Amino acid sequence: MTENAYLIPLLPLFAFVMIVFFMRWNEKLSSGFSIAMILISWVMALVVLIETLGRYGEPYEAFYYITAFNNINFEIGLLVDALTAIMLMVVTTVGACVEIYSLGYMKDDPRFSRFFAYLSLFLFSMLGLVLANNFFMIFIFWELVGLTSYLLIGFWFEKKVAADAGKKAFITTRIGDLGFIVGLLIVAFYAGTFNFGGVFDKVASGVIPAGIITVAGIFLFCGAIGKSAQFPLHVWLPDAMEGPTPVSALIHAATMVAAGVYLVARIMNIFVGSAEASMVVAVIGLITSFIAATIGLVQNDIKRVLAYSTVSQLGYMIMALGLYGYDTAHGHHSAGYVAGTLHLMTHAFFKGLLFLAAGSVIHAVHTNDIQEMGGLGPKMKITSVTFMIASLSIAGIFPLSGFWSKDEIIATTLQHPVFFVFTLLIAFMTAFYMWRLCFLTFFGKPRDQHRFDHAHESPRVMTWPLAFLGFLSIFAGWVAIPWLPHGYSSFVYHGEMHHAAPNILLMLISTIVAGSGIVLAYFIYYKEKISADRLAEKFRPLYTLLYNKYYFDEIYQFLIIDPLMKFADFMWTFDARIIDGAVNGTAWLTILWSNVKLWFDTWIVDGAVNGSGWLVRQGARILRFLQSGSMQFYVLFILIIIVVTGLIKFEFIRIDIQWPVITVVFVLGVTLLGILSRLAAGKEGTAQRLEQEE
Amino acid sequence: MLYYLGLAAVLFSIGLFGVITRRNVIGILMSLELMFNAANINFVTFNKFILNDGLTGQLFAIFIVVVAAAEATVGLAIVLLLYRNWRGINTDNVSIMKW
Amino acid sequence: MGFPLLSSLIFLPILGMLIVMFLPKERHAVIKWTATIISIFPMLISFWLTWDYFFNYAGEAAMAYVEGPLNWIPILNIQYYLGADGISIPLLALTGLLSTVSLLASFNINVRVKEYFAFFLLLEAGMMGVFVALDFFLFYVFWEVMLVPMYFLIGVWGGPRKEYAAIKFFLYTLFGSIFMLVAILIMYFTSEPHSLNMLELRATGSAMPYSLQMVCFIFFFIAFAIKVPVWPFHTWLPDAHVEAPTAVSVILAGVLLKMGTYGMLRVSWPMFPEALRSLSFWVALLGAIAIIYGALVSMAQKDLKKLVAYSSVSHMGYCMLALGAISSVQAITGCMFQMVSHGLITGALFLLVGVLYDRAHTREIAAFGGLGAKLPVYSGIMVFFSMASLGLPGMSGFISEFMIFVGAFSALSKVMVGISVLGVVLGAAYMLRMVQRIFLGEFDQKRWGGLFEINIRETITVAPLMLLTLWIGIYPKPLNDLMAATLENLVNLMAR
Amino acid sequence: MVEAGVGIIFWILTFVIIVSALLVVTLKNIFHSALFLILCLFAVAGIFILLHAEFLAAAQVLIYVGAVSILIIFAIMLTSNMASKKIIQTNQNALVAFFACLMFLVVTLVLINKTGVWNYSTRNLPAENILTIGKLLMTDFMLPFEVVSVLMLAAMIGAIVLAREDKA
Repeated sequence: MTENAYLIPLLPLFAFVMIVFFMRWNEKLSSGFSIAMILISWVMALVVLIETLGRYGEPYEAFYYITAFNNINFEIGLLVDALTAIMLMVVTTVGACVEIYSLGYMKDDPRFSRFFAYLSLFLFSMLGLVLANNFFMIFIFWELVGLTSYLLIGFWFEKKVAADAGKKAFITTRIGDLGFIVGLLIVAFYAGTFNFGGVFDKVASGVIPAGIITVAGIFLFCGAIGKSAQFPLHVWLPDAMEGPTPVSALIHAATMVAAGVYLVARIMNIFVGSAEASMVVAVIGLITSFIAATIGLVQNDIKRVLAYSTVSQLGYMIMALGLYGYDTAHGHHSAGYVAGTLHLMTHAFFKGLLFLAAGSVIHAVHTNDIQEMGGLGPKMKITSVTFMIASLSIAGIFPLSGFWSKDEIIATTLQHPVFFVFTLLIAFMTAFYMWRLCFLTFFGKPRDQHRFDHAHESPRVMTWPLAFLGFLSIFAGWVAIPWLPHGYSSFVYHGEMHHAAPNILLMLISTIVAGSGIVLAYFIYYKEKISADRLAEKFRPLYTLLYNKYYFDEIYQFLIIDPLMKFADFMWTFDARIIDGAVNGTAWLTILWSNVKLWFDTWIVDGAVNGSGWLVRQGARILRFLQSGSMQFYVLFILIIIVVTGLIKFEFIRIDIQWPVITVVFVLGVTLLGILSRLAAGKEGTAQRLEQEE
Repeated sequence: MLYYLGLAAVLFSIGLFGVITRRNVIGILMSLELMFNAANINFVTFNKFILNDGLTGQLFAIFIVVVAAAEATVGLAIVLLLYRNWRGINTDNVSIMKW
Repeated sequence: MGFPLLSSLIFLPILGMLIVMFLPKERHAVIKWTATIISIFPMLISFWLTWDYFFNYAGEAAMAYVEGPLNWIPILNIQYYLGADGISIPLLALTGLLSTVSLLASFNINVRVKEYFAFFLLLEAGMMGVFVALDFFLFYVFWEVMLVPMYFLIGVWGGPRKEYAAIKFFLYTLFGSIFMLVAILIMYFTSEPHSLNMLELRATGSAMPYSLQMVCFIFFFIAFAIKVPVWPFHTWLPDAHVEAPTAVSVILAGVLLKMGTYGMLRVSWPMFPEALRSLSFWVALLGAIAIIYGALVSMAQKDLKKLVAYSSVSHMGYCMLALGAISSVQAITGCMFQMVSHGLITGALFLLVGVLYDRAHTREIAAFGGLGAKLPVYSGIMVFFSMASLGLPGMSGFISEFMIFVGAFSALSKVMVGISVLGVVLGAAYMLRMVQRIFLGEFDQKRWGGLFEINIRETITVAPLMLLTLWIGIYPKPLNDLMAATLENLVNLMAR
Repeated sequence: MVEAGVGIIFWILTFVIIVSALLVVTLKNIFHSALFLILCLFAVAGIFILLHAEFLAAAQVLIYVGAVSILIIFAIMLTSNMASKKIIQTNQNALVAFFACLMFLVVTLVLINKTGVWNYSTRNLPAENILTIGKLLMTDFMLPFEVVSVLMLAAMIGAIVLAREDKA
């Protein structure tokens, strides 16, 4: 099956093509076909996973097409190792769940078919990205997921905010891609290949100077910053929540944003080669995680809270991977790689679930504002239960899957005290804001009676995926239970396998931290022992700062966008006034000069020409009498000329002037003669003719 | 021989004068016949006095006579046509081919 | 030598022009169809040439399909000498395709139909001629022949400021041509025996003293740079593009601009290697400036067509950047790719702008909004080409830009290339702003309720461009193989 | 070199020709002109006989006097009104034309006179004039002869077509 892994992305592409060209008029057919394709992909991904497990994660690489080009290979190929297999599984699982869920969520949308087409296209790009075996291909799919993300965020493009958000997402990630491209250029230039293995060999062999590796690593990481919404480019992700909720679940929580993390994990060899680059990665991850967590504390839009939570968790993973690179570069062993990738997987499941459940709630109450919800738990049993499972999981409560991955990450930071402290703090805040969400939404009294009355449990197509993901949120992390002899860490690893001994004390600490966060939320938002408003009042400046997301958008607007637009306008003015002005000025000068010439021309040069023209006209007025139309007159004329010619030719008359003069005189004379004769009789003839005609 | 040539020249000039001055198309045709005859006289004269052998000049004259006859036929037919169309055969009236 | 295919490329349109001229003036439909059908023949020939070249000649750098040299004006050693190689073949095919497409897009012309189509065919002949001429005199003749119909096409059938635009275009280009003429004359009198054969003159040029090389190079460069147009010679372009009728804009963007870069590759680059070496940095710098500058200026545009026009400046900047990277086959290949892909993409964008303008009679971006709901197919196609224009992978624009970057990175200042990459982001910014303002957001039912969807003829005009854009984007190898040997040879010539 | 008898006849004929030709071109009555034309042509036939062109003289009488003149007279009778003698038969060119023709005549005569040496033939014409002409027509001049006959045919058809009354 592994050798046919290329089919996994191609099936959704097939679905996309079929829908766009043949099925788009039939909603049932297009959605059904799209779901069927992703389910087949899912089964195939499962088989691939099992086969990869059977090989103990031995990488499988296939090349389909290579073209050498000025000593750089461009190729299309597959790379299936354990990381890939797991990512395939994650993407297809969440993808399938989301597509099924969308059957219910998007039911009445006028562009239903198109939605499924976009989803299929996205899944194609994402799966392609995961399977790519070289930088070039990964970049291509990287951009394609960006495109589909753009299309899906702006799916309800009639809403200006949605359209704006789509544009913002695309451009912001593109800024990251800018770095990615430069990184690719550096890689291509110094390594001479795009193939992962080839590049890593070059890095490991020390052919490439260390400084270059650092620069390349940081530039490549820029791509991840953009795509995974890391500081300072994190601003697009919360806005992206304007898209339909299934899209948020699939793209902006579970898969696409994880692509940045996947990229860092995939090119870990480069970071391993440079401690500095790794440190940059880790620090960026930590900053992002902390900022996002603090912002998440005070937001009121349910999806935005989840979005900031996503940013925060992604920062976690990035940090773990960065620390792994840093440690390994210094020769230590570290659990960071395992932790990061494991969290990538578990996070995909529970965050997907959280979004889908949130979507279910929004579907029921038609608002995103948690201040208008409350007490929905009894009315929406499945939704609330699964939501709470996911919240427990993300908070890292034993024994849900989030616990195992989070624990690994915290274990990674043990050797770095600063990181350790912040990590625990973030874990605390995560637990707090997630449960703040839970309590405000599902417990207590309804704060908006009208909306509450309206609420109802979602249809089964929506709840079943929730249940399935809930199941995964509980059990997916169990593969990494440290006591398992052949657990996750013996399967997904980087470099040498390293089996970390379980650290029970650490597990205890992390659980206590998470639990205390939940308890605090419980007191504030359920028991209302501590007034949230009073707290906010007390820390008003901090609250305002957090509530306005550290004013990132405003700062960007003020510092970058406005000056850029002003600059663009200035350039346009410059272009129109100065450069074009120079051209037009030259033209003006030329025209001025030509006006002078024109005067000269009109009165002197043209005067001569016109004068001769005038002469000719006047002459013609006389000469036209010659053209009488009378044959006899012509004959007479000919005769006269013959006679005169004869006279001169045979020297009856001796004229000692040059022949041109003779000719002129002769012609003039004859002409005059003819004219005179015509004039003499012309009137009479004309009169006669007129009579005849009458 | 010069007398013959002189006669031809006179006849030709008269014919020419007629062609130029006659108002009537038939008159012009008649003047043309005069000019043909002048030419014929020349041909025959040269045949008699200059040509070493043969009767080429006379033959030419014969052909000219024949052609003249043909020309007269067609010309007169045209005259008839003109007459029908214009109710007159004066050349002044036929000079529509001018500016 | 078989059938003179290259000559027929030139003379079929001229024949067509004569035929059109003898058609009755009032029979608009007949004229339109005749011109279009006639233009299909050169297109087919150019396709056949591409096909044939690909299979039979692509491996070698030598000229194929050579016709002549026949003595034309022997006293000056001017010859009728045609030939095609890997850099002219793709452009010939592009010209053939775009000519037919734009003729098809000209069916809404209703004034002076006969003259319009006759001029158009003459224009096609001129363009074809430039791409196949191997004699300088011939090259110059075609170069100028093409100006005249262009002048009239803009000046008669153009927009409100057509006279200004037409005159500006004409004079500007003519200004450049004069430099070219002088340079040609220098070349002519330097060569011994006096020759105008471009291929022979390569040896003459490289043997010239350095200072003379510089003079000739700069003269040629000015002539070609105006055509490209390279910043700061670009200001004729927005005016001409905006005022020209749709089909003419397509030809302007799709083919005429390519003649500048083609001229550089064919004439001045391989002829003056020493001068090239000392100036290549500046060429690339102009390119980099054009990329950023064009993108910024087009971000500030309010007129849709002007936006696309300035995006052309930016995109041709990539070509110039690549042309500055003389030691890299990759960059030069990227340049050729960019020429083809820009022809396809920008041509299509102009067609689409024309479609919208025909219906709405305005091109002001701010006037629209939310058209995506009313015109889904049109919006889809437009978004497709916008994405292609901003360099989305899977489409030709990406391949060319990436090749240029990879090549330029290895051959040029890394910082300069790094800054040029900014153009990618800016490109995304202005394209997306445009898409958003026109197709997304609220739909003004009252004002635009009467708009109707893109029709079949218009779809047919853009469909081939779409297919080719995708094809080159997904599988660029054939195009690459087509040009590889020629370009390698060119790079070797430049490195002399 | 002109023999005496022949000389007298020649002068008489010349006189007749010139006078009648002048009358042809000057008479106001076109019918009279036609009559004088016949006279003139007769005299020319006489000249031909003087020049040993007997067959030509005969043809002249037959074709010109017999056919063409009759044709002309017919045409005159068909077209113009003979009674109206008021019609001026010459146009406004007359004066100029007269001088021009006179000059032409002078020039021609002087030219004839000036050409001093004529390359006179020493031999006489063939005795059997008609016989020779017949032979020549059927041998050396076969082609012109045929062409002329075709021309005659064409003229005939043309005349008929032209002169036919339009049915419409």
